[in-house]
Amino acid sequence: MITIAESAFDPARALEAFRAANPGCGAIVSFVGGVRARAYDGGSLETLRLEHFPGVTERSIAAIVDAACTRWEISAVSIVHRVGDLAPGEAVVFVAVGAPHRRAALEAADFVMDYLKTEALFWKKEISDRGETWIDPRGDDYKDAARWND
Amino acid sequence: MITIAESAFDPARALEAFRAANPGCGAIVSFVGGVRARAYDGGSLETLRLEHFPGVTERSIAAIVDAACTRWEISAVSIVHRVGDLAPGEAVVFVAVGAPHRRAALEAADFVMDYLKTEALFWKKEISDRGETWIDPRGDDYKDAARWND
Amino acid sequence: MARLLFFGRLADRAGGRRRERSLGDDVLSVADLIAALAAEDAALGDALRDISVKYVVNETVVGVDYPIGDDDEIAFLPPASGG
Amino acid sequence: MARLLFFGRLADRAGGRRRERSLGDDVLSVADLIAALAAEDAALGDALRDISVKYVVNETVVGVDYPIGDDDEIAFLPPASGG
Repeated sequence: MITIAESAFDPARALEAFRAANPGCGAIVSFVGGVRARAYDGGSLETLRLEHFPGVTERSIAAIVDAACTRWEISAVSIVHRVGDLAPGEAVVFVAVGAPHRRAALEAADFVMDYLKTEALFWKKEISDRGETWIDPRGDDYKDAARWND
Repeated sequence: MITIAESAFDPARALEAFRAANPGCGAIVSFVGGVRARAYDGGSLETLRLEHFPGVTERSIAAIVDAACTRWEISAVSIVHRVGDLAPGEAVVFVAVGAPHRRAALEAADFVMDYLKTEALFWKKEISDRGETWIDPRGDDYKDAARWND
Repeated sequence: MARLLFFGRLADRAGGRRRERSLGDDVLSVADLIAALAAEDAALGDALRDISVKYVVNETVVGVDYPIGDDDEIAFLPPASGG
Repeated sequence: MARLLFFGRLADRAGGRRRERSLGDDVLSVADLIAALAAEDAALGDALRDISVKYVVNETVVGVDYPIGDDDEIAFLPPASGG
């Protein structure tokens, strides 16, 4: 399930819902990405502003999920991604992957997170006490995603 | 934090507590291991019975956490492990690792899970409709743990 | 009227996230549209021609020579960064 | 009286998870204790001598020659399997 959340969401509740919907999973790996207090410009972050392309963004995520489901024996994937104005400490993204065995769940979650960073259609701007900066994927993000091309 | 849970615990609440205790984490990776419905003997699982060695088991887990903290730049680790009689679907183990960056959190969680399987002092017996079986780590579990010896 | 969408830093550059524009007889492709926009705002033109920008017409990623008309939605996407 | 603890499958083999036992003058090490237990129950002796079994005296992992006495807690641990 893919959810674009326009306002703050609770990752713990997302995990609870995922477990309830997938009672048979032997292993669930989840990831929560949060807004950091420090901006890339070195200042103190006030707001992380995330925008997306409604419809197209959801499909870009669905393509990542489909790729993970083809590659690993996993039972379910759930992704919640925030948009709008976020404060430090708020959750940006929640990813849960359920599988019969932990290695598949773990690798698939890793893969999904790597591709969300580089392929999912979100754009983010940091607004700090020093100014505004659009955030591009870091070189490391591209390197992480490239690990899966073998 | 290391918790041995004598009765059923809620992984979502454990994640909630972890986030509340570690508000600065950019990345949190969590793992939930659940009791499967199918026993290794091919039968239908009725009870998974887990025992531990009070005091010594906690220290065996602490040693794993210490090793992870030495190896990766991580901010916090929380582990909840059930003992007693578990029914299918119940959570056996919860691991959460918080870090400034996702790769460290992910690798450390992977490491902790691998070592919990082979080094943490728990013993488990499956009671299915076909009988009782003590469960040893699988060959794959040892192989997974050995990946970290480089 | 064609609908133009600008995302991320391109919206800042274009001075807005959306625009309507009559393409006229000279604008037959994405490349033509960029040329027309560049004639009015050279910096925006350069930004839209950047190798990292994706063109999406009616929710499908296309090449720069893709044909467009006044019924189309043309979106300009800078590098995305989720998660 | 020494306290003997058996975990996992070894508890089933020993017919209980804990036992008290006066070690006497002949039992000076873990190896001696296993020999004494084996004299009463050969199958249990074999199980305790298995290469995969760990010996823990007063909560510290020790070798089979470790000295023990009547004040000690001696635990026998088969391969563990958490998670």
